[in-house]
Amino acid sequence: MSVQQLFFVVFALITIFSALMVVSLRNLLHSALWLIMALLGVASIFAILEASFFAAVQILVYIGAIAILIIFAVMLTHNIMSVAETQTNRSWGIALVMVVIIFFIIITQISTWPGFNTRLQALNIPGQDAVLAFGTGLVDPQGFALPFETASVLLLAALLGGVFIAFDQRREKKS
Amino acid sequence: MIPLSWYLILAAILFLLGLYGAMVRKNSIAILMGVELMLNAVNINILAFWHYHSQVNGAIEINGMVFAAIVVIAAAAEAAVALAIIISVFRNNKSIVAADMNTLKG
Amino acid sequence: MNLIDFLRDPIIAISDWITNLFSNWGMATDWATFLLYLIGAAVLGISALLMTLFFIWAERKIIGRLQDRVGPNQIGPWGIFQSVADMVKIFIKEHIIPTGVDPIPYHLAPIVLVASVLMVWAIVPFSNTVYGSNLNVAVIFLLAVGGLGEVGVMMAGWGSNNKYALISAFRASAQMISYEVPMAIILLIPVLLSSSMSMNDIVNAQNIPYILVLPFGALIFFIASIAENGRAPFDLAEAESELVAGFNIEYSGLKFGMFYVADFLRAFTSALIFSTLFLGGWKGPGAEAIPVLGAFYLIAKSLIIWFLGVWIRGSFPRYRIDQMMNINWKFLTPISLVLFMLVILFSKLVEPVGQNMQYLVILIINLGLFFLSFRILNNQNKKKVVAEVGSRTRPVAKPDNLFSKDVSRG
Amino acid sequence: MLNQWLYIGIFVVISLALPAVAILLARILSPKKPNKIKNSAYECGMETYDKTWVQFRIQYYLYALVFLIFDVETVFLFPIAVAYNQATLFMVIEAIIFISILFGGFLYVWRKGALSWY
Repeated sequence: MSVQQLFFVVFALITIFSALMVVSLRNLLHSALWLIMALLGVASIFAILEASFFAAVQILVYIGAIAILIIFAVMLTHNIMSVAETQTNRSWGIALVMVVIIFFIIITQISTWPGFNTRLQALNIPGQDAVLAFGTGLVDPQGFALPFETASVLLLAALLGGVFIAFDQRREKKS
Repeated sequence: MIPLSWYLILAAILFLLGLYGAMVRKNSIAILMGVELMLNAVNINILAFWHYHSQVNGAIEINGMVFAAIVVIAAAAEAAVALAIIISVFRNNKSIVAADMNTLKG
Repeated sequence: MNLIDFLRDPIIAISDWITNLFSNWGMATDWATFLLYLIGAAVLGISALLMTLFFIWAERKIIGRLQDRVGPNQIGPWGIFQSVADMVKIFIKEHIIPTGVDPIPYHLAPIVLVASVLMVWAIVPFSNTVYGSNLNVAVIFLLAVGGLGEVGVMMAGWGSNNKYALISAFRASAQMISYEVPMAIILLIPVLLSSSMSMNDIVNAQNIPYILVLPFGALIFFIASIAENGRAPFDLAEAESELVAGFNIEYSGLKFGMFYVADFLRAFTSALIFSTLFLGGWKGPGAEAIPVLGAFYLIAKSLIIWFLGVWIRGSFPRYRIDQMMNINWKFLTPISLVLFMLVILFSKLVEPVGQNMQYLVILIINLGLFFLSFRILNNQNKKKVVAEVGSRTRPVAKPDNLFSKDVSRG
Repeated sequence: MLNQWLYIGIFVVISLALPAVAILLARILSPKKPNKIKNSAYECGMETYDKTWVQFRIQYYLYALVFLIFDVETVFLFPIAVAYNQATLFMVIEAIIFISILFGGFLYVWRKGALSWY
């Protein structure tokens, strides 16, 4: 096993263990902290994949923003579900069986694809090349200009919708 | 020197863990966390295939990166709106248990 | 190797020597590189932590002078060993763990907070040969590490089982995330001027320091970095009169010391980042030929910026939280977005003329926007009616004035 | 590129380990004499009243939401800023449209009063 494979296995185990904690812990805030750990693990997987930009974006957007938002929401809605109460619904057994079955279906299906065992070599992308190509592609009219603008509209909709839903003017005025 | 299959298996495990969380948890914020895990698994897949295609074609593939970017943007939008809805429901119903959200009246 | 070569670039000389030593021992190149990185990182981290002792002493001394006090003056000449004594004291103090804390977040928070400050040092180029990591997304990494700091603050607030700590953690993280927005937008401009996100390339591209090209952008970045560090006048999170002490209230012993260290180290780290991005980093006369000179230039520039921050800390009163949020969301964020849009539009229009013309246009946009925004602010301030407190003859402090000149007018 | 990330990884481990080791050392060196009064939460000099994990105002969430949207926007402007020197005027205008769509949303949120701290 090479050094790279060792690193991959370590980070993959960290990610999977943290994800397991996220779905199984009763205390929501602990779940959120383990979610941060899982996201960090995914970020290091991206770094091993030589997707530097996305490794950094993973830390910045997911941990710096989404996880913080989730923690804020947990604190805004706390004291509802006590820790002692069970956090899963009755059908967890069926769900578990289903998940395991789906896993085996996925693996048997994709392992028939000939490229399944391809070894990924180092790409050796020098300096800014990947980011440069990405940036040009985003605004290139022959490239992805339209999806990019649409993404901006999606973000706008999320901003307006989120503020509109969360911001209760009646109550704010009363207080 | 890591086989592509390792990434795919990791992504599958992560996705199914997220799916399990989204299916069985009562608390809607916990369901959202499961969805975030699923989106991350998708991104691992996309970037693994991006690496694979760049390696096969010998040039940097842009499509995969744009896909991953759109997934991140969608995840951000989804988290923002979903949490806003959860907070709003909490203020009206005093509950964020998903099973209790069975009425559309505000 | 002779002495002159060694003195010109001691770090590289030592690292070459270590590499040779490892290869003489018959170690594989991979492992030798790994060990070299490990040694380099450990030395850099430890020296950064030890430098904090000096910064704590210097800041106390300067603040003391600014407030007409002597500052530490008992231990050693000018009290220079005061912080060493403090360190020894805090090292052997009891760790009081209050009942009812949430153990994992409580114990992890100071570690995460210090780590989030230290990690920034990995990407700073100290001279043209000595740098930690030439990461190609260093600028985003810089912002991302700030996000880890917020997680540390939230963990401290949650773990402490104390209402004041939690309120303070909420305030601190709201402040940190808010001020990250103008910071990130301003960071885009050095990136587009040097068309690279690596710190080394940004320094190399600065034939003239970027502060001369975008003075207003640098000012916004400076204000945002002060607020991001949570230092006065933006130290809302530790407003003693309202919140007892801040999110570190339940900590004692060295755990509290770590919060202290993170606070003081972050002040210098952000000065380091500012001088790398806007003041040309290690660049200066003769720095290319003699790399050790570059490190001195960088430290000197950062010390000046750091001193400015301390000066501001010593002389400004604290903002209220609504004022602080207004400064960010209603002034810094829109103005930096407008600045960025104008810069990319106009510098593209004059691109055929040449780079100097581009720089000139960006400078004009900066200065124009600077004066325009302050005109608008002053006009708004004139319209504002402030209730009169106290007697008519004495000047009245107007809390709502951001940049007021005339305090006597009611 | 991987070497650069390796250095970052090592640095992350070191910067987590340094404070952790220091705290552990101090924990070993320092005296341990806990008692009930000493271990009580430091609030107002009185017994802690009610649940500590109180609820918070919605304003914090609104700031975090606006921050999230602008964070995502800025992150995807970075590659465009890197590609700026090779972009045509048309591409720059596209980037400006991208920003101004969100800027419009920002102005709406501002008008609605969601950015004000009451």
